Amino acid sequence: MTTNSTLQPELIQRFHNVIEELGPEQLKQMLQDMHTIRAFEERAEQLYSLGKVHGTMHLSIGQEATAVGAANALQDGDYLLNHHRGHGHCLAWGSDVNRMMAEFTGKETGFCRGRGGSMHIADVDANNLGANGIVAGGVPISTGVGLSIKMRKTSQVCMVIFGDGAANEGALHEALNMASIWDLPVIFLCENNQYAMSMPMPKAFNIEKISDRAAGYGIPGETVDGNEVLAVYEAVKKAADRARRGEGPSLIESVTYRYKGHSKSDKQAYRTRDEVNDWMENRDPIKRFGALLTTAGITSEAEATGMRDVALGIIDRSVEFSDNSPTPDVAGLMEGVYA
Amino acid sequence: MTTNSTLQPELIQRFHNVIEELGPEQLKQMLQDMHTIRAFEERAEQLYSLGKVHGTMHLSIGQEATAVGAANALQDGDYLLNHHRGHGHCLAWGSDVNRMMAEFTGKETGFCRGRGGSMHIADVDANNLGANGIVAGGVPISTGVGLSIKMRKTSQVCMVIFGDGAANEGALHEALNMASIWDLPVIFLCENNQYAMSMPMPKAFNIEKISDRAAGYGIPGETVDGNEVLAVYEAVKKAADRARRGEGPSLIESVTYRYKGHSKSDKQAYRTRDEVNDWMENRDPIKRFGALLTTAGITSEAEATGMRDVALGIIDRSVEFSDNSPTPDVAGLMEGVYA
Amino acid sequence: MRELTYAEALREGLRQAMTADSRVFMIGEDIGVYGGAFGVSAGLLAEFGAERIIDTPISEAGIAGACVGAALAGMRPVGEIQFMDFVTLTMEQLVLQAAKVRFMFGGKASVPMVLRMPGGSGTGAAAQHSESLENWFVHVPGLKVVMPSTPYDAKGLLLASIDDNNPVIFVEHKLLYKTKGPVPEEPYRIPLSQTQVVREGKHVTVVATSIMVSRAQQAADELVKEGIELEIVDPRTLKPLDDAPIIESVKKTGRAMVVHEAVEMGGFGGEIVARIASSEAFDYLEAPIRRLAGKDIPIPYNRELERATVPQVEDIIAEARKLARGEY
Amino acid sequence: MRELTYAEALREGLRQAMTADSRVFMIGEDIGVYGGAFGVSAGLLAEFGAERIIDTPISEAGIAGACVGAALAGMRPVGEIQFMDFVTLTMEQLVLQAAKVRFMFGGKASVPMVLRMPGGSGTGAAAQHSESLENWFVHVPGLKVVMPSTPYDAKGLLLASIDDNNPVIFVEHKLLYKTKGPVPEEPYRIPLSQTQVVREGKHVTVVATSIMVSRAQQAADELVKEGIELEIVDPRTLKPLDDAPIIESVKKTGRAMVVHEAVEMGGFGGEIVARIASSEAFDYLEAPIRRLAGKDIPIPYNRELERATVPQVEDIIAEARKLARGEY
Ligand SMILES: Cc1ncc(C[n+]2csc(CCOP(=O)(O)OP(=O)(O)O)c2C)c(N)n1
Ligand SMILES: Cc1ncc(C[n+]2csc(CCOP(=O)(O)OP(=O)(O)O)c2C)c(N)n1
Ligand SMILES: [Mg+2]
Ligand SMILES: [Mg+2]
Repeated sequence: MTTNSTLQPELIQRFHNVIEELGPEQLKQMLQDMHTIRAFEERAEQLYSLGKVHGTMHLSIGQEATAVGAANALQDGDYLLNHHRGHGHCLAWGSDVNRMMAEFTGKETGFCRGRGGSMHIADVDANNLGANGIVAGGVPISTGVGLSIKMRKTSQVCMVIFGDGAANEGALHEALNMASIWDLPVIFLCENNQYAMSMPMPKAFNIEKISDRAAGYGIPGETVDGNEVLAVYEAVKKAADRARRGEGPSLIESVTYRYKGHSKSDKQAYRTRDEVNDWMENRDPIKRFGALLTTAGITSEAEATGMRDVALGIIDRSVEFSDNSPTPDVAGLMEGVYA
Repeated sequence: MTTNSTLQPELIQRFHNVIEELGPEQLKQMLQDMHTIRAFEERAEQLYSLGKVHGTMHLSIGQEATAVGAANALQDGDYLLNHHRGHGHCLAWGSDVNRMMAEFTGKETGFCRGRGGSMHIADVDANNLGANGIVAGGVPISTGVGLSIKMRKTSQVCMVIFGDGAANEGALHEALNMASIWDLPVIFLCENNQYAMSMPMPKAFNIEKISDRAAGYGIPGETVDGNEVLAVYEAVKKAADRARRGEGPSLIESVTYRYKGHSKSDKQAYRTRDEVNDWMENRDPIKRFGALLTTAGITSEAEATGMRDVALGIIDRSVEFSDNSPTPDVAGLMEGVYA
Repeated sequence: MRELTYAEALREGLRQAMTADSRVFMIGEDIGVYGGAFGVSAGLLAEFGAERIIDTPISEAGIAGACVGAALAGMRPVGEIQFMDFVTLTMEQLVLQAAKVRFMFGGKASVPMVLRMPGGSGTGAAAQHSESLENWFVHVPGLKVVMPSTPYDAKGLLLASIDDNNPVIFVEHKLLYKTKGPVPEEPYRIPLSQTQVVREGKHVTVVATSIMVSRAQQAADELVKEGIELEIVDPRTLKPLDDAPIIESVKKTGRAMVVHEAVEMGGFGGEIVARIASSEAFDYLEAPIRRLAGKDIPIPYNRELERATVPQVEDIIAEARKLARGEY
Repeated sequence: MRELTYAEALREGLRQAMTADSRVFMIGEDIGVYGGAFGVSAGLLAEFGAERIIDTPISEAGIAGACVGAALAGMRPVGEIQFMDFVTLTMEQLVLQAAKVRFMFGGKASVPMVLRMPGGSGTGAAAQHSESLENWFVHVPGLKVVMPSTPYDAKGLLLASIDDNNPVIFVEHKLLYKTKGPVPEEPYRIPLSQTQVVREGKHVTVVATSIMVSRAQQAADELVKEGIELEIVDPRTLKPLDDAPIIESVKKTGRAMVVHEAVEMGGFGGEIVARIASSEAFDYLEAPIRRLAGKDIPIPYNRELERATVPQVEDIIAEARKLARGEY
């Protein structure tokens, strides 16, 4: 659980198969995506403090490995449902960053024509069925998507991402059970970042691992280090393979940490600065994965560092795109309610 | 799992402590109550077919041991919340059979002045907070009752009884978790009668024992033979003791069987007559407990058989009471909505 | 024409929709071997198999979510909520998800689902099995709300609802299931949002929904003997509402009342009154607009109390008579 | 008099209620160390401890159930739902349990609970965090519905709600939390179901709720310059509704409009219109009764779209002017 480079050879050993499977190009792209996500979030925060953004936002800085590891384990045609802290999932899914930024800033060129905003970015054409402002709101929907897949007899899977807090919503229980009894191809990915707003996970649960709930539904449950992108990849890949074989859903808990407050207006009285610093310094997923790829000789250090600049460039252009985009016309206000 | 009398000595041995604890008077009363419940249900069905009852009803014939075992494990001042198939729980709780019958038949003298009916019989003065027409409807309420007990610092406990079907409602999940993290004195008693309306338990669950769900909340879970009244007593007593010690909730699954259809209009196409007959003949809780008490020398056979007549007399009188009771006056229709 | 019960008409509609389109399926509690609590899906399991007549655990939010997700991913689910009361457990999925997804995603997704549910009192099922909550859904942008009052409408509106690309809340009535009426055999659609004048008359406009349509007819049969003619208007689709025929009717009669079973306060009747009171019909009004609806109490168990809680034929007669005679 | 914000007034009310009665406690998400999403309970944890300021997991049905159960067993819970939208997850417990228990048990139990929740749009929180669902609750017998529009009313109505022996849905407004107004220090109660005429005027009666009361005031300030005087009436408690002052006002002005933020269709405005249209004020009406309310769409994210979705001061001015000038 550190970025100490003496550990890297061990990790390379452990993830040997996975590294082979993904190949250098995809591995590099994954690191790049992690950088891009972080850059997006940082810019989002900046735009917010400049007053360019109305509403709220939930930043996933520190959690990039979960988004990237999970998305890379799936295929074209698979489905994604995610949650309020969802920018990273959406970017990792490959959705256009320009249209994301435009949505975040409420522009007509945004994925949702500026109607959705940060909490509702969706890329329906890519089977990304959207972030959700309701904690666990996407979870019951995922069983329906799984049911559709089963009835249509395709080899798709549906991944639904939710937080530790979401795991105590009743909807989760119903969805896990239904997916289990019908062997639906759903991957329930719980991104446990240790807090639900101000609620520390140990106060909200009387168990140590959220994945322990899986047994109550007769499905596999696994807890992985959510700051280790390859660990997340591996677990999600296994769950996806299982789902594609028709063997049903899995519950994966990815343990990670958010560096920023819950949303724009969080004084963070519920945790210490030291705790945050510890995670930032010793377990940062980007540093770790960068170190792994360089140690493994897949990137040079320069290349790895350069990715940060690439990311910033991508984000600059997305802001430019959004700045140049029209705001929605009030005349179209009533559009798009009914199909 | 049979009434075969050769098994009785073994059972007596096994429940030796419990038999001691309860003493002959209470044991006899328990058998009497089981008879009374059955007689109540038989009469309810008869009244229904005579057209004397409007609405629906859910009979618990075959499940008497759960009601009686559970109620006897608790004390005055404890709370009960139960469900639609609740006549037995209410009678076992000691609530007045006359007022129950009057409620069932919609009379002003009924527990709820004829406003509630079969699915809503409550005896608020005795902390019996009522049956519930909503599957799992009483479950979240039980955590609130538990919270009140904890805040008032009394040694009461709250028992909530629900069916196997109720175990798949999201509300249950939320309630179990809340009761667990706060160590509330709640006993979650799942009366698994193998079917939720037409849904056989194995089709609705991908686990064998509903009590296996307890582990996901870090609380004890136990499955008992719900047709063995002393087994139910023992488990509920243990849970109550634990709750009174401030150690929190328990989940108990009591496995039993309903002889009658789900409600008035059930063709029972989802099960075989043989299956029903097997339970009736080989595992009947009243026969079993009667045999146990006679084998143990606590009742004579004559006394045990006589209880049936006592029960019929009690029920006759309750019908007489209800027949002689006034129907609610329409002039009072708007009463009792607000306090 | 051949007569069917309301339940049979619904079943025939379901059968025809499922036969015509493999994306249509049913999901709900006890809809398979049991045939549904009110028998609507009886026999469909044998015909279509357990893959398309899906019995669920008792998980209403899960059922609603399954419909939303399946609809988003290419299917056309028809969910059943066993009693309308239990829809209270699904409000998040219906209101915050199904109804909003399309708009929230800038018009890029659609949720073609139908959620059927029986409302209403009259069977002695008491307070938790007798709700009439349709106006909650009327209040939610993105949903459609359909409420058939006859077997003919039941089938035609159900087929149109299944064809619709939006989430449709389809409210049936327990007491109507066994009522009979003419129903064509072939599939037919009654366009959603088409209010119908079901009886012409010149003295009082009665806007009635669901079971109140037939009660209003009975009232009209009586009143005609006194020379009072009711014009009965059935919106059939409550949202979106086709209010033109209502306004027209009131312009003709000059007197209007709304009758529904749901609780009066905060109910759909207010919407109808408001539409009339802000329309050009206002100038034609010769009397106050009246509502006749459920009393502001939970539905009681006792039969007489239950009956007294919601409008009966005699109540409609009394109210319409007063209105016609200028007693307001 | 001393001025407090709406949030501070609520907090003071909570503090006084908890100090006076050990049965009163708070339960909800992030109400402890975080102080609540809108800061209403800031500091109360330090004052009353974690036993009485109870942070919950994200389990809204569980929160509602905990309130119902605690209320049935001798306590007086004040629950908080972080955004009104999430109340969709609690409808079963509120509507089928809290509201019905007393009647269903023949008047033998009571459920003295308050459930606070912020409604409304205006913060850019989009479709799933901006609901105005009060009329759902108005439609439910057994519930009371309170909606304060000023800091003064917020404190007085909250204390009265906590005193009340029935389940009270207490609807706050996000945009009001920071608004200031005079609030007495000592505890005081504003009786539930007491409609208030908050501004006298002779030309048009404006029935407004929550944030629309201050918008109507601003509109009135403008219109008075044109010689148009609005009479503004704030029901404050929507259920049970004290409609006499509304009827009286309309008898005086002869013209009426209702303004609320919630979606117009199926909304509370219909109830008000219906009350007027069936009352003795009907004969005094010189113009149709108008509603001005939220558009029939989910709340959009974009700021301008969001603003255009619900009534603003200029919309009230335009509508009231037309009404006063007889342009309907
Ligand atoms: C049903 C519901 N309840 C509460 C909220 C308010 N809320 C938004 S995010 C959040 C915390 C969620 O925690 P978690 O699921 O762990 O996700 P995280 O924010 O940590 O990523 C809360 C309470 C909500 N949006 N929906
Ligand atoms: C929320 C809800 N969903 C569905 C129903 C209809 N219903 C009543 S009882 C029942 C079956 C309940 O099964 P179980 O919990 O096992 O109890 P049992 O009837 O077997 O005693 C159903 C589906 C209901 N009353 N409430
Ligand atoms: Mg979290
Ligand atoms: Mg059962």
